[in-house]
Amino acid sequence: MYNEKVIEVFKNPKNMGDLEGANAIGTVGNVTCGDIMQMSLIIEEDIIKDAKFKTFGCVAAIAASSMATEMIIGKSINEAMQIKNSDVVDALGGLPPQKIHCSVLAEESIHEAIKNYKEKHIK
Amino acid sequence: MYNEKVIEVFKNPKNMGDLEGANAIGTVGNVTCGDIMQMSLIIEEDIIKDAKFKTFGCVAAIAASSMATEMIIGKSINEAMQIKNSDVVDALGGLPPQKIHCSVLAEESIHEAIKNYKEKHIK
Amino acid sequence: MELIYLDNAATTPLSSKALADMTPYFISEFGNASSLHEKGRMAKRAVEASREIIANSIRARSNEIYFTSGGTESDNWAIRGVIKASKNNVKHIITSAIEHPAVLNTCKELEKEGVLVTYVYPDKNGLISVEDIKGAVNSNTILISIMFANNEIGTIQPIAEIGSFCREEGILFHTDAVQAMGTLDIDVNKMCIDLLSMSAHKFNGPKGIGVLYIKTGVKIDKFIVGGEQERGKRAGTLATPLIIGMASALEETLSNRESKNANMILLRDSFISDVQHNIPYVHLNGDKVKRLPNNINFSFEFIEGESLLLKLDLDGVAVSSGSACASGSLQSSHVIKAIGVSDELAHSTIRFSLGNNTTREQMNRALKILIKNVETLREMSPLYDSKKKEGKYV
Amino acid sequence: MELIYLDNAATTPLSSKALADMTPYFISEFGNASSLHEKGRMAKRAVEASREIIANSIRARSNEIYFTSGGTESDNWAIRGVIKASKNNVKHIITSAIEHPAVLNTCKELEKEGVLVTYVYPDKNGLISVEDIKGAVNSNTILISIMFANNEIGTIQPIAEIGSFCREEGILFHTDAVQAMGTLDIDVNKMCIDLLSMSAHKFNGPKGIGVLYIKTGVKIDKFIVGGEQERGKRAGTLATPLIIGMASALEETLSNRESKNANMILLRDSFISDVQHNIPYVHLNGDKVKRLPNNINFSFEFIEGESLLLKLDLDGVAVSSGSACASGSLQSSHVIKAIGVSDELAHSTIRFSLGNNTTREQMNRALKILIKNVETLREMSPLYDSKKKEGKYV
Ligand SMILES: Cc1ncc(COP(=O)(O)O)c(C=O)c1O
Ligand SMILES: Cc1ncc(COP(=O)(O)O)c(C=O)c1O
Repeated sequence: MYNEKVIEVFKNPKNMGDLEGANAIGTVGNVTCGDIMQMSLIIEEDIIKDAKFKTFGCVAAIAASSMATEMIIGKSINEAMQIKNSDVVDALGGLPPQKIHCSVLAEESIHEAIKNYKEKHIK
Repeated sequence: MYNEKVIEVFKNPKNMGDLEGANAIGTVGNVTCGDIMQMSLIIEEDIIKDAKFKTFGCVAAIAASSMATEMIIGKSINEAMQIKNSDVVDALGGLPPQKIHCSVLAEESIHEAIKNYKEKHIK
Repeated sequence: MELIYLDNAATTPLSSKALADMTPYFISEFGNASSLHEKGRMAKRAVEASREIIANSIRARSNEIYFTSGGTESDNWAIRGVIKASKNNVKHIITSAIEHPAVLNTCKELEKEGVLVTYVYPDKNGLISVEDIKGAVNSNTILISIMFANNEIGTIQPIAEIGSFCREEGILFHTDAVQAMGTLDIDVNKMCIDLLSMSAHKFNGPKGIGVLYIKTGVKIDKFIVGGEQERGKRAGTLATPLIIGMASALEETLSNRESKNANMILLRDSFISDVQHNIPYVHLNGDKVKRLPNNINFSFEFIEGESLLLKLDLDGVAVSSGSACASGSLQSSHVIKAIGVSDELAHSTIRFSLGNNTTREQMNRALKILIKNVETLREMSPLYDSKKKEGKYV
Repeated sequence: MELIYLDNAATTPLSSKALADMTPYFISEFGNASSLHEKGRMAKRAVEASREIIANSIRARSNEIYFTSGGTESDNWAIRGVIKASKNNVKHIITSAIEHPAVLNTCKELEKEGVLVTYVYPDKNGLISVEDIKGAVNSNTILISIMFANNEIGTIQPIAEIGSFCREEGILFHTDAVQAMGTLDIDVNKMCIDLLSMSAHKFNGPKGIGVLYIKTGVKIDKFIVGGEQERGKRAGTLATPLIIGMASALEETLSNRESKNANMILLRDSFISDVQHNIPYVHLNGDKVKRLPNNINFSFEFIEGESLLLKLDLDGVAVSSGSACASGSLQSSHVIKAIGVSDELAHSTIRFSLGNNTTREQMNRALKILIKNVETLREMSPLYDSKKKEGKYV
């Protein structure tokens, strides 16, 4: 069901854990669906300097989280906001149809974290 | 479907052919059902001295014909009239349910031949 | 005494290559293709590779191939599934009078449930006329089911013509290709086939596995429900080894189809003419030309088929009378009757079906054994007697 | 690294004895059991010998055993067949909420067709109460279908009691014994079972073959129609090698059932207590005592089951989350939900199912691997985080 790339990312996820000094945190999903994704970012001058995730979820959710952090580090928040769930899916070489929603969570968690940052810093 | 006894009798049928000097002939069955049995007997003083059959029919029909001739040779016509189809089935060690009617043909062909004899001789 | 097996239309031996390909999947790679772990994914990959081979063989796409337990289930599913999925008030099916019981009995069951069925009759060679089908269509016709080639008399039907007519009319077209797979060229697109049944054991694959091809977009209900296997359309743990064996056997059979067919046709036609020259009172059933390469079907006057079958068997030649499926019943073959053969002759019918490896030497021996036993049984037959008395037989 | 296969409830490797017994029937004794010639009769004899072995194993008679393509088909046939054969105007079925999808989805289809179905809920250990069943019966109840033992949580149901109640009431009783065959003692007479489903690949037999036991006299419609196989009740060429493999595997499994069960129960129970002692926040699902010898089912808080499954797999331990059949769907297991586990925990469920040859050494290694991966995934989980902040976990 999963391709080898997804399995590989799941096996060795990048940027997993708590992020010391994070100034932007977004959490999406709910336990009923079995997926909760938490994205922590360090944003300096609108650039995402660092990102880490924590995820309660399936293989696809964990792989998408990891992939998403890799895709946004170094990007401006505007650029990061442009990242679509389909970009995450593509970067993972595809996901099974019923797992696409996990990539949506990844997109949403980035948006949520940036929103959190904006609320705190750009008033 | 057939037991080994039936196959054995079919393989080496006894008393097959025309019977020279037959004074009693019975033919039963019809081509629509795929079975025609012809029983020829030589009856002397109410004793069946000899019997032969000819059969167009399935394995069971041929085996039953052969078995029937063996069962009646040497018997009185009264005794032969007592032979039931089930006796033929038993002598063959059983027949598949849908083939029981072949043993009925054997019984009927004996009756028919004896009737034919009586019509000609016992007036 | 080496057996001469001329009953390949009933079933075929498993290809030894197919068995070799299957074997690892019994014990070491035994995973459930639905399992998420590597053991399961391994099985899944093998299943999908097999699915692709089978799809290619009829120019279908992989996701149009659904594994079933055999030709019978495929036929049941195709017909019942399409009828159940239809929202029409009145539902009408057209099929032929010479279909396999898997199709005919499904139609008969559906008739009990209120579905209307027209059974088109073939001509004396077993050919279904496209005109007759056209004539049977009405506004309620949902499905036309015509077999690719007949299992008893080998007649090949005008599938492409029926298919293109169905497509024009917007009627679904199912074909039972159980006997055609492996020998005939099948292109579901060119032939406008919406549903197609196959069974592995007819082309040297394993017993217990078949396929229903369902063209994308065809509305069909599930038949066996349960788990989410086969994209939610056919439940039940996939029989991985059987699937692999099916694909392997099919690939092997198709690899040199042309030369094998040519060989079988040669053997078939010389056997037919040998029988006709050596045995009087015989009748070939089925079309001479539009005929499966491996099918020979004769009626032998004055002889009952089952007795001849057993006689041949005792001499080491395995053949069939009527179809194996019908065996055990007293009725003579519905196919033979549908092509207008008399009841008497219908009971006198024997099918010889060749295999990929049948040799000329085997056919020659079979001929000798056949001649001898026809003679023996005719001597036993009161019908032959009367014929002789009429002086018609010299 | 040798694989530790703890997913025997999904499927089992074929027994090598069974494979050896099957092998001759693939290529040399390949005849169609319906064929009248010796090649066919040979197959037929082998099929009948196998039928007898299977019949004996549940104390049934040979002519009460019908071969199918697996547990799913058996379940579909049993339920649909009984409903279709009934002449009642209103038809009512009682089943449980924790049946396999093969039963549940058949019932759901029948509901669409107007049949009434009551789904009895189990207690928190997965036990169905006979009283609840009695309470659900009404004058239209035709059939009660309760599984012998559950495939996910292993709970064994009070089959004999349900059976004798059904017999008294004149209601037909079907049990899906797919998971019970091979380990539990089954006597269809003593237990008053009218219909019973089994599937060979769950007890080291081949995939693609199963049985429906139908007690003599039970009125049931055909499901797959066509030829006259299986006394006219189930059409389709018999898969002789699979049938032989099924009987061979069953015989082997039952030959030392007691000692194998004792071994599995020992391993099962020490694994359960090891997990409970070494991993906090775990919940055993299913009944502790009325439990299949080979079933272990835990929910691990803060972890999603599929991720744990894959982690274990990467470390060479094959297990299942929910049931293999449900995999690919997003829903958490209907069984786990039916026993009242919260949605969150339902997503955190892993089944370990032992095989005949599972060793203590394997279980010990599996435990270590489990502990490590539960730890890793919890570190990754934001839920575990909040728990720690609450200071509840030390
Ligand atoms: C034309 C045709 N259709 C269907 C079937 C049924 O196939 P199976 O026996 O594999 O179910 C057969 C063979 O028995 C056949 O010859
Ligand atoms: C309880 C139960 N019933 C039915 C089935 C279906 O069996 P099969 O997959 O062989 O059709 C299974 C296994 O998948 C099962 O565990």
